[in-house]
Amino acid sequence: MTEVPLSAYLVLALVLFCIGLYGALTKRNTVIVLISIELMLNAANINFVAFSRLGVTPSITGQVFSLFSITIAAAEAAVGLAILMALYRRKKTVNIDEMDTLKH
Amino acid sequence: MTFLLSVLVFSPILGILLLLLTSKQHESNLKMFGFIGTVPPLLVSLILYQYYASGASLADFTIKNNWIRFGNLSQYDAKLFTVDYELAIDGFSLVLVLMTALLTSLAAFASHSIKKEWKGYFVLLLFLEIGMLGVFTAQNLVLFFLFFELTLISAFFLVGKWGFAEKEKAAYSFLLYNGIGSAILLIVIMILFARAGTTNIQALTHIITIGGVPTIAPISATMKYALLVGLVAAFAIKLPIFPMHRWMVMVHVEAPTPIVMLHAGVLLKIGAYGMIRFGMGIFPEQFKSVAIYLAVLGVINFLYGAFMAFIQTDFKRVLAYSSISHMGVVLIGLGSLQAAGVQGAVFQVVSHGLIAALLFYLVGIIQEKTDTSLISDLGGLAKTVPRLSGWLLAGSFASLGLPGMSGFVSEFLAFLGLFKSEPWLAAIGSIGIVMTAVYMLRAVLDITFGKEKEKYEHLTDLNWLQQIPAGILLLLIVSIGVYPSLLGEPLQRTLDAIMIGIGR
Amino acid sequence: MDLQTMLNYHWEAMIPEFIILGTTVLLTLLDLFWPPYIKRRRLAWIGLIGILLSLLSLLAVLPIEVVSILDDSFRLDSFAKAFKMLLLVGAAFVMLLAESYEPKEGMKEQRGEFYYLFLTALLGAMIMTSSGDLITLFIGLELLSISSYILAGIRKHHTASNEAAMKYVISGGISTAITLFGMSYLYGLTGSTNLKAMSIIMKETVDTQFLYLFGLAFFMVLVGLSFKIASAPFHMWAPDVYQGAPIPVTAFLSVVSKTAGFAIILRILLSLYREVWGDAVGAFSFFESNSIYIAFLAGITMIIGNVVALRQRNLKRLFAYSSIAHAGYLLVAFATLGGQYFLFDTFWFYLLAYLFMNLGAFAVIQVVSGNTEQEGIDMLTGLYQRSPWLAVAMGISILSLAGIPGTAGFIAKVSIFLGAFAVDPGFYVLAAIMAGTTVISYIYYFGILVQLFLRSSIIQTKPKVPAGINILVAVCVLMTILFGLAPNIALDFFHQHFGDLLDF
Amino acid sequence: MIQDLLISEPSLLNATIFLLLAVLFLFVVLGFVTYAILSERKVMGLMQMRIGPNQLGGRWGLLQTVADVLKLLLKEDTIPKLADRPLFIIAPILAFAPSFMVLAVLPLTDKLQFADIGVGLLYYVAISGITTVGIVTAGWSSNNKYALIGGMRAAAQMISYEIPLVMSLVGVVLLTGSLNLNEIVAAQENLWFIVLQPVAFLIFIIASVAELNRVPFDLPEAESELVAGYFVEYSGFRWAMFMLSEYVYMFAMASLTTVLFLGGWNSLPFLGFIPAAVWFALKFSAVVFLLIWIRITLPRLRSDQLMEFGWKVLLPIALANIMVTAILKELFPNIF
Amino acid sequence: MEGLYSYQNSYLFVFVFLVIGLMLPVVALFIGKLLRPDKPNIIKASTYESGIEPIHDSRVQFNVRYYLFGLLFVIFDVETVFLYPWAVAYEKLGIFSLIEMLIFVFMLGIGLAYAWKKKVLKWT
Repeated sequence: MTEVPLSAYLVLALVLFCIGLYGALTKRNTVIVLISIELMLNAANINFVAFSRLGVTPSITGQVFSLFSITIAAAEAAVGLAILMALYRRKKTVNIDEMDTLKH
Repeated sequence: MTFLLSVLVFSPILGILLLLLTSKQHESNLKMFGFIGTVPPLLVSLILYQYYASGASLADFTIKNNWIRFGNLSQYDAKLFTVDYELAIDGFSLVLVLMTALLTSLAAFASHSIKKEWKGYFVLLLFLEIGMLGVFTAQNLVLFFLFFELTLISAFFLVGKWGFAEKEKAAYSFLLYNGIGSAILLIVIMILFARAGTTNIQALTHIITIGGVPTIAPISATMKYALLVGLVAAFAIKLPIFPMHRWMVMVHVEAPTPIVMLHAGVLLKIGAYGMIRFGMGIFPEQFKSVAIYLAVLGVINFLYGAFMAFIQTDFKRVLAYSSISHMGVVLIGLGSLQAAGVQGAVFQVVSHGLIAALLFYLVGIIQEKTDTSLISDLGGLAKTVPRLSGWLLAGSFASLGLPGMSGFVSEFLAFLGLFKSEPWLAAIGSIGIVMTAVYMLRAVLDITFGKEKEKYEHLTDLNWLQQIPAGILLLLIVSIGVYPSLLGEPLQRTLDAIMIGIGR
Repeated sequence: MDLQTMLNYHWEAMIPEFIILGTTVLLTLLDLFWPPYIKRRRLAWIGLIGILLSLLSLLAVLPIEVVSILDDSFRLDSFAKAFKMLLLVGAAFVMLLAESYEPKEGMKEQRGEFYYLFLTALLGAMIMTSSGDLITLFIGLELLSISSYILAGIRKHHTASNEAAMKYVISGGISTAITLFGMSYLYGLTGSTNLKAMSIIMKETVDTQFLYLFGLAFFMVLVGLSFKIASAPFHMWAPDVYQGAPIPVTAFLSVVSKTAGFAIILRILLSLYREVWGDAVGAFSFFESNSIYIAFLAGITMIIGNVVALRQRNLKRLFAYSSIAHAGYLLVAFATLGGQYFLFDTFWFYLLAYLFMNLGAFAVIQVVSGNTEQEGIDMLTGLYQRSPWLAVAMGISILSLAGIPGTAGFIAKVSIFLGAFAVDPGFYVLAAIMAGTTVISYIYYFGILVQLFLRSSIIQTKPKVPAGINILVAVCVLMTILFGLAPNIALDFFHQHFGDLLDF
Repeated sequence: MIQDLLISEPSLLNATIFLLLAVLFLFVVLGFVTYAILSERKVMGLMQMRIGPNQLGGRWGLLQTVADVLKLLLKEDTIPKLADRPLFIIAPILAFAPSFMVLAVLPLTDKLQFADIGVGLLYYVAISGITTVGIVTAGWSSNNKYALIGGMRAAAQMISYEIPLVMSLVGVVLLTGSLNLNEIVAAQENLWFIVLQPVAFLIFIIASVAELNRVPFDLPEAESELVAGYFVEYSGFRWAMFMLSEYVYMFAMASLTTVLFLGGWNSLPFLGFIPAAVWFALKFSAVVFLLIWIRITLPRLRSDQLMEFGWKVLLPIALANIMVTAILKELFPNIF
Repeated sequence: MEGLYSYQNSYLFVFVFLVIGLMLPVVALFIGKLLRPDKPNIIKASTYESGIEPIHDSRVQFNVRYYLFGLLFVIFDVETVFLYPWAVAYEKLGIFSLIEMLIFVFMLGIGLAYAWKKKVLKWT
């Protein structure tokens, strides 16, 4: 068994990122959109960790960064869900298309 | 003595303060203070003229203080990218300043017709005056632009609030056209500033004719042409030149009388002033090669204005188109590149300022009395209101260029210039002179001697107070017509400088 | 690391942050443990005191040299000081605004949070300005963002507010993810997250593939951050969020958040890419070969912002588009890099001017809309008659936003133009778009002025102006004019205390 | 033997040996479960002055559980019509697999440990969290009100107690400076951490009981309120999987407690001649007994008491414990 | 090399345990399928509701408490992520990290106090 090459991780991350981006931009369900965003953030985390071990100049900072970004992603998800709950209670929907109170 | 120009430009602030301290209900007080506010600049400009007449050098009045410094380039050159607060005056500006101060006073005097919100009105009027005076004395482009925009804003509100039926529309089109003009102007100014590191007119003239500043990016020959075209285009909108004239007609029809007086008398002249001062002043070489186009445009303007004036039914529109037509004369004069022509153009600037102010003043009174300015609705006013009709006739004669009045001198000189350089063009253009006479007389004679209308039988004629402005204006018109040196002398040095610039 | 090393750190560099942090903690605890009968609005005053103390401490650390602590992750250089000053001043004003914010519904329970979330957001912004490491930069960014998400939805029982917050979270989340992804590449290519270390490695890179990846990372980061400053085509969230969020939050987003967004853009992109090569042979610098794309973004932003603003009837929405447009103007400065000489002072001055004019306008909007929940443009109709002072203040703010000379907005725009033209070849098209869209912006800005001054109102009630707002408006208007007429008060301060941000 | 295998080059042969070992271990664990259930019933019986199972397999009822399992195997398997079929089927697997996975890293003696990974403790915490997902899935997919409420309660309870649990471990990590379970055991050679970290131990025991869904924290399957909680719709061997995972977790928790606080396979002073495996087994049994004891002694809590106890009592104490440990370590670096 | 092999082998073990953990239920159910009776009827397949006909959809809207605890968990659990590396490296980092962590935990404590005071922690 040999080491998995860096490029594999990068491609994985890129694929994850694209899936996330696609989901975030096209899905109508807010929960799925939030999940897609998490996907994108985690893609970045994979990059960080992969670079931190297999990069041109490996260093621990990448892992530290990913720790921080995980935390932040969690906070963001928490806030997002909390806001979604508040909204759901008023509008009874999680569909983005139905959030149309704000139109000119 | 250097403070005098600052006092000249900013003295209307005194009036503004007075007005702000007055309750907005006190109509008569407000009107009085409004008028009083316009007096200090008039006095100062007369003092300046007095100094000038007594032989003092106008250069002594130049004031120059540090104002803005952009960037942090003082290690290269302390003056690089600075804009100074600099005001100066020469014969040309002096004449225009005098005219501005006078016309503003007269306009304030004529503002008795304003019916509401006197406080705001007079405050804006005085701001307008600051702007106009500043425009004619500013020595660098940024300062010029500042004052220029001040006139724009205050005129916008004056038209939009106190005008006639379609005031807001008129104000908007005024704003947009002038906005575009000033945007172009701003770009030109900024390019010059960025490339030359200064906006001072003398310094710019020097840099443009000699070559760029080594420290910054160069100004190529093509760019000089582009800049000049930009300048001309910007001022052409202000002047206005066909086909960018519609806004001006609208403003002349919709604006309140005193504002039209100022607009036709002074604001339009800023375009001409800019073209002469900055176009010819800063880019003399380049100006020579575009002059012919200007002359052509001038002729078109002259004829088009005259033709349009001929077919109008509203006297105000007639006058508006006549202004366009007369502004064509300015272009013709400038385009001729002859000393006589340029002199004619400059004469026209002043002369038309006075004549237009007079005519609009009178038409304003007519409209106030009869509630209309349609030629067909008026008629036979000579019988009921003979004094008014008399002034009107006198004004129209001045406008059509009757010898002995200022209009004649300027048109004569302008065409003289053009005949020297482009005889064919001049020949075509001179048709317009005849047309001017036709449309002017048609309109005025219809109004004064046309079929009498019963409803106007009980009109009251002008009282002596109302005749004062007309009297002053006509006096000046005739004085200039009879004795052109009155104007020619102060203008001479400026003209000489311009002619040296373009190498004639 | 022992106690000695720890105490040897230059902790004084972080005092402003510590004060804000302390105030936040204090406010949180007070909000939790104060008995319910004590008005939570008092927290705003404590918060304001905290911000002012922080500002004072910032002034106290102004003279100290560049300090870099915590493994170079926290840098107090001139850039940080300059932008922190803007942030603190802006936040202080927003706090004043928030103190008197009193909507009809949906704010009862959350009043305490309302105040200290501003502080956490401010803290995030401050960290962003002075971080020297991608990690701290990212943390600051998110601290600001997440606080803003909650702030936008702070009116829990108000649908519009909830919806605004939801949209903000989604678009903000996407942008964060994109930025982070770009950052991950930057980290991977350089093996470090320290900006200084990264820039050294990037400077030496000549490999084409690497340069290509640098470009990719650049645009990912830029796109991500474009969301923060609401530049097109990533502006979609701004109108909805601005409209739905409470007014002080809208003001905060458009002033503090935007300032921070530009600070981080400058911080990351400039410190990393300023010396990167644009191609393998080193003929161009990175910015030279890529400025066209940024310019494109800037152009689109200006056009979209100004054109779409034309048809807005809701004031907050209109200001959203206006703020998009202003982001576009600032991107022009970024695309042109301020012609090398004017980059930082342009940004700083523009943001300073924007702070005052925008906050002045928002304060008036808040007062006028009161607790009616109506934010239509017709709320301002005839304000001049109801409350001349507010109308004039609003008018001046609007004029400044439109970039009329005599106001700070003009000087700011002039700086951008200077930068656009001071290089060769100049950014003529971009500048022309900027000038053109400025004229377009006149239409809606003057539309507001028309409502303010030219129309008369149906509503006759005089808006009640709290003392805090009065001070705020007065300061904003005063500063807008002061920096318009004497910009060197600010510019000299900038140059004197921050130099050219050479230690950036 | 495992140690040698671990350092040899990975190959297919290795994998096969590992598989066999793991299956062997699985049977050990299953055996434990069988007799843990029996002993639980027996101990309960004795404590309640009953006899307990005494029919099958002699008077000790040694085959009672075996019979139970066989019965479950023969029971009809029903899936409600309204249930979400795929999820319903996946849920028991999702609940069981992590419980077995965590066993991979537990060092039973200094020789007997399957996977020696650097972040063993973190691995345990992370993997065991997945079970919650299985339980919620079970509750949701059954499409039954009791099941759903049970599933939600289970989730709420497990996540609430996960935090004090995880935080109590920080104290141990602070003392050893490692997340490797072997190193943690090695650090207790002289002094067990139950002495240095009594508070952490208490929190850990309480939280682990809650994590195991055992009395007094067995609200998710509270018979009297929710019939049977999240697995009310499950029957036969699917149901058995949930029970199995619970008891496997009991095995895992008891082992972990031994490893973290009771010195693992370390012997008491002067008793080093007794094999390490015996020491481990003894401590392990003691912990299992403790768990059974708690179950019999304490009554079930109310749902609000349960949650508030976790957040308002355990969590602050856990936080305080961390800080106190850190400060003590700074002040008395020799002891801690 | 040994370190690397040990590392890889360890995770191979983890993988093996995962496979067995997944296989056991599958195998057991498969065996059960061979042995157990299969006589479904409608009554058997209906949802259990204490023996009466089920009423309403069972996926009712839940008390918001559950979600709040979920959110709280996410925050606190992720915060503990920072405690672990800190605890591991505590000896090397020294007093500076202690103070840093004191601040961090203090902030966490404020968060907890906030939730407490805002009655988030109150069940019912």
